[in-house]
Amino acid sequence: MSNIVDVPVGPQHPALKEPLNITCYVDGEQVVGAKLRIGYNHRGIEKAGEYQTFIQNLYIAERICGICGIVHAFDLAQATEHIIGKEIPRRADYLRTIGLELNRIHSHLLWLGVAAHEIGFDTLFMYVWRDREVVMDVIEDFTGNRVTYALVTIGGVRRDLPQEKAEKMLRVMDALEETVKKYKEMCLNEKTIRMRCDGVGVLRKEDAIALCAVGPTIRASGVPFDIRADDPHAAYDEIPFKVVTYDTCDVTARILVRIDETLESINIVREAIKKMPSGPIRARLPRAVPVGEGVGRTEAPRGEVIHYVRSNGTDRPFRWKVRAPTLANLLSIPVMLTSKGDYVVYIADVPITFASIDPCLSCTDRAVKFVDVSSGKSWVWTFSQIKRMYWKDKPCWRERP
Amino acid sequence: MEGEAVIQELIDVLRTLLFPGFLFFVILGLFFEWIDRKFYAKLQNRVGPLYTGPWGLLQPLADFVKLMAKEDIVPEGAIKPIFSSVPVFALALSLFAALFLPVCGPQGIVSFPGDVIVLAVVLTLLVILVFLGGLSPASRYPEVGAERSVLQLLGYEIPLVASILGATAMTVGLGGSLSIEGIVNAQRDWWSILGFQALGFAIFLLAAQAELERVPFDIPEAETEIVAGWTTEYSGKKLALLRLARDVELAFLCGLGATLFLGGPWPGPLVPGLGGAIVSTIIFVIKSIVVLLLLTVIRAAMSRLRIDQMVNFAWKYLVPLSIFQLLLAVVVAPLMIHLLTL
Amino acid sequence: MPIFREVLRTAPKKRATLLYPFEKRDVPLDYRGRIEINYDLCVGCGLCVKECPSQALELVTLPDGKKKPRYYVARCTFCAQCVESCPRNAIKSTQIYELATYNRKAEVVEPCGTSR
Amino acid sequence: MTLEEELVSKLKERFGDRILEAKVQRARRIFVTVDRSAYKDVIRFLRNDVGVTHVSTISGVDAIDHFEVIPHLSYKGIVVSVRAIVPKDKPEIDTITDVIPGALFYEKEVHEMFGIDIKGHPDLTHLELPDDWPEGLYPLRKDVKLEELFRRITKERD
Amino acid sequence: MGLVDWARLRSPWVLHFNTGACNGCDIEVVAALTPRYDVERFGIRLVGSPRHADILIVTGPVTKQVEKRLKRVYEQMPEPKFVMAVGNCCASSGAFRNCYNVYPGLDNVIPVDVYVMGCPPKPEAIINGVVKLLEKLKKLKGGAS
Ligand code: SF4
Ligand code: SF4
Ligand code: SF4
Ligand code: SF4
Ligand code: SF4
Ligand code: SF4
Ligand code: SF4
Ligand code: SF4
Repeated sequence: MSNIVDVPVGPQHPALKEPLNITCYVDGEQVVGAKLRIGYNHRGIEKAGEYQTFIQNLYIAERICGICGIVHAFDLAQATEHIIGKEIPRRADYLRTIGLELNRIHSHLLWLGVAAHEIGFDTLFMYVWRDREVVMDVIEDFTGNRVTYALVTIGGVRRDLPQEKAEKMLRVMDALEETVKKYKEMCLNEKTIRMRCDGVGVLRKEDAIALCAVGPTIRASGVPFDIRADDPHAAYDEIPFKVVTYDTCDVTARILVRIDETLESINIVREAIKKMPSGPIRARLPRAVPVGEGVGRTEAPRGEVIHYVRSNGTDRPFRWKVRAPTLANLLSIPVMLTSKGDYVVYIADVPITFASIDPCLSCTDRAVKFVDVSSGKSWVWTFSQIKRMYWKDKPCWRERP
Repeated sequence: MEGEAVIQELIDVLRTLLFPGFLFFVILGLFFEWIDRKFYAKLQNRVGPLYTGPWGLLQPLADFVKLMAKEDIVPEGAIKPIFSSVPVFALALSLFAALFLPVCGPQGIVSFPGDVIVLAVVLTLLVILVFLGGLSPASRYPEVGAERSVLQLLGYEIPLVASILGATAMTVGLGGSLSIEGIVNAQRDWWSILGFQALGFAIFLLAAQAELERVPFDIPEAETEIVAGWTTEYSGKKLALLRLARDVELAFLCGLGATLFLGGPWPGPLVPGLGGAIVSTIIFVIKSIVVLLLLTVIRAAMSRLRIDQMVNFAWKYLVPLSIFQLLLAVVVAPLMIHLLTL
Repeated sequence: MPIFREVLRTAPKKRATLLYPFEKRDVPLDYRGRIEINYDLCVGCGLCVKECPSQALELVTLPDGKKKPRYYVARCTFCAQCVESCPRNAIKSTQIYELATYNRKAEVVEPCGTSR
Repeated sequence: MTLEEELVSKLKERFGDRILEAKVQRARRIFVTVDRSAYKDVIRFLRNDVGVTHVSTISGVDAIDHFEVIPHLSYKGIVVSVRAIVPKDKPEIDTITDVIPGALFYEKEVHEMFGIDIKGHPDLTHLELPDDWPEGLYPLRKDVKLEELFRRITKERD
Repeated sequence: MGLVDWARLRSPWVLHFNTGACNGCDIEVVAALTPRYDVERFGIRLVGSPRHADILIVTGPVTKQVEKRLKRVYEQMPEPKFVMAVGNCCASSGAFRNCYNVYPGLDNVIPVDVYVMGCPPKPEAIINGVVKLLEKLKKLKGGAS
């Protein structure tokens, strides 16, 4: 069989994601370097934003991504409010916080399910998604849709949370806490999961900092970098919560960070409902935004989201810049995939390492290009072929060193 | 005399074609797929097929008929003769294997001393077919799937054969012959699984799961990794036949498990004596379903292993264990029986 | 193997499935479904058209010279911004969410009340 | 003196006139405008002497009469936006990837969207745009109109 | 109704293709498979290979880069095949109308049989769309035979 194979169409799957290409440089069976190519999902939102009003942009921002949609809408609203320079009602802050945290819960559960499906554990996937449905119900009840919230608007929020809905939400949170604890137990004790995740995809603390990783990825490397704590937005300044970090820096750490964060989020939602002041939920702000610029930052489920907005005094932004968290984390992938000293990356570790940053562009095009550093030859493999290759080079009865 | 022979011949042909031969096993295969899907769904808190026939009972049939009627594409560059014949051979082979099973009496339709060995060979041939089926379309995913199935075969082949031989050894130890009939009759009042064969049964279940390429050994078909593995390029009729072959194989392996370890058509230790053909068939099917349900639980409660982990696991645990239990069956058990009967 | 326990525990449980077309869950009263325009209340100010993020509303001039919004359902993002923008409360969100169609171009609500 | 003001005065002290403007917009938001020549020195100073390690993103802006390149740095929860002015007739700027490696993708993005040359950048290929993107078409420049992009990229709209 | 038509209506296998969606519709399509909605009730199975599929579910506005691959997948599917556009950005580019890199609707690239409108549609609505598609199929057959 020849070594050179063309890039496959890639599994068209419940592909929750945008595609991406990785080039790995290998020496024998070790990966010694990696490079990325993204952009198959580029739509041109930033340009469109300059032709639409701020209000319209809120909704397109929400659709940059359906998984952490509210984060983008919130962030755009926040940056715009900074330009206008008016405070918004406190109750709106709390309602936004609830929205953001519900979003985090659903996103982390979703990831857990997808990761389970990834390793062929469909039953766990089914269970997690079944239990996630209750969160979706709460969200639907609160915002009017399961996925796109349309909750945040410039100057506040569009919907209030009446007493009875809040009580229902609290009940759901209590039940969910039990479930999530059960999953944590399961992930800690399930041998196959540990076998495939411990010591894999290590991102050392220094590297995580140098490459500006964000979210659970950097926190799993022991850095307590969490926008909610460092740069409190919404009502995070009044709600105590723990910034979860683990310091084993590997895939297991990333799983545990996400699960613990889910538990933390459940607490935040409870706390926010308890502390929420009464009052108006939005301030009427002018539709035309004064000249100026603003930067909004938010901690999305996958890490820091930043929006930069410039206004020239009309009702449309002059420039609107978005940076989603996955882009920030992608840069760490080549490092996780590079053998260095004692740390050896096998080709078979590539897929799971990649999935561990919770990339929103993972699987549609999961081909990896390899370049042999000694001969300069290059070829393309799918993730599956990698696994086969791995087997060939390592006789099965020998344990991995 | 002459007439009787003709009638006998006719009955044999009917037995082969209808009951308990081909038609019976095709229906049983479809039925087992339904049970498998339903129970799998149940374990996942779902309902599974529901609207096709009562409780979705006809779902596998609908799938089959639909695929038969669909356009059948032969991909460019495929080695056509092999690509097209693999599904037919796969179905023929699994049906052939099924003829050995003692469905309505202690004897299968085909039965001769040493038929157990033939069965083991047929099981291996089926995997070779997978290999050919995967290589012929000259496409990458199937290729990988095909290679994986052979790698996997290396892992579970020995345990599978060893567990079959273990069950056989009992009969040999008791003075029987190397045949299915002997094995079945040896379990007249005492099922193998209740004796020294419990371990053998467990090994058989795992190996059967691997032979059927189901979780945790669905590596050759790993959907998230290589689309649909070696079947990726098959469509229409050929896919229908392949799936049917899989179903028959499933029914066959469950039946084999029931035969070797659960006493086949014998009603059980407490109720001596063999019922009529119908009663035997019912008992046989029920026992097979028990095996099937166990296989389904395994499928639901495990994650897929990586190919290296699978082979590793097979060689480190399955192979030694299966040899150990074979020794147990060949040496220790007859000894004990000998001592007891002394 | 904690999952083994979980699987066996799940087996006797009642299904979590909702038999959808035959059983339906209640949709929240304030669900953001397809919108409904009350053309009697509408004064044709065009605010909704201006703020619709997906150009699902378009101002058309009726034969009598009045301006009213036309609604393209297949473009709508169901954000209910128009409900909020309308100064006359002429637009409402409904609970209708089962919106499948064979021809998206036919899913247009004309101001005179007929559908094209 | 708040942390924000302290940072601004530190910068002013160190760079004097080369800081064109520095203001604290609100809590945890600082905007600093620098001359293009001082851009890299400011970043290096922030990295080595102040201890800023994280760059959140780099925004490019086409401000009609000039371009702006604005890295948003993060320091103890404060966002420091350093604005470098880039004239239109010579659109180029130094890379900062050797100071903060995390800026790699963001500089690529600025390059492909605005056509600003990043001097010293290790790999100026496309980040988001497809490989067959028309040469010299920089979608976020103000003189590139949306209608033109539609015409050149996708077909007519209905 | 013949046996074949009966089978066809009861065994729709689907292939899911993301053409640049915001993931909102994708998670709803996946959610339709999970215990709460469990579309396996209808005999629906999610398959990975275009060769096995009867229905292509497309989500998202069709971006320029994805066009070629989408066409290829469509061509690989055996007849009879159907296309279902899920979400309004797939039907008409929805919120992305002003984005330069997307087509204004899936029907500019491949023929579409049924549109499920929503942004995103609830999983129930997606099931409803499938039911509608099956109805169309039934009628088609009725007219032909
Ligand atoms: S990464 Fe895996 S689980 Fe996710 S969509 Fe792709 S194949 Fe499915
Ligand atoms: S956010 Fe960035 S990647 Fe996404 S469409 Fe806009 S410009 Fe492209
Ligand atoms: S990081 Fe992922 S989830 Fe968040 S906006 Fe981007 S694609 Fe969506
Ligand atoms: S709901 Fe939103 S998208 Fe739909 S018509 Fe109203 S404003 Fe436009
Ligand atoms: S905003 Fe209300 S009154 Fe004005 S055009 Fe729209 S529907 Fe009519
Ligand atoms: S009073 Fe209301 S309806 Fe009348 S012009 Fe003012 S906003 Fe419009
Ligand atoms: S259908 Fe209605 S909107 Fe269209 S032209 Fe006739 S009256 Fe006017
Ligand atoms: S229809 Fe809406 S939710 Fe669905 S992919 Fe498009 S923008 Fe996202």
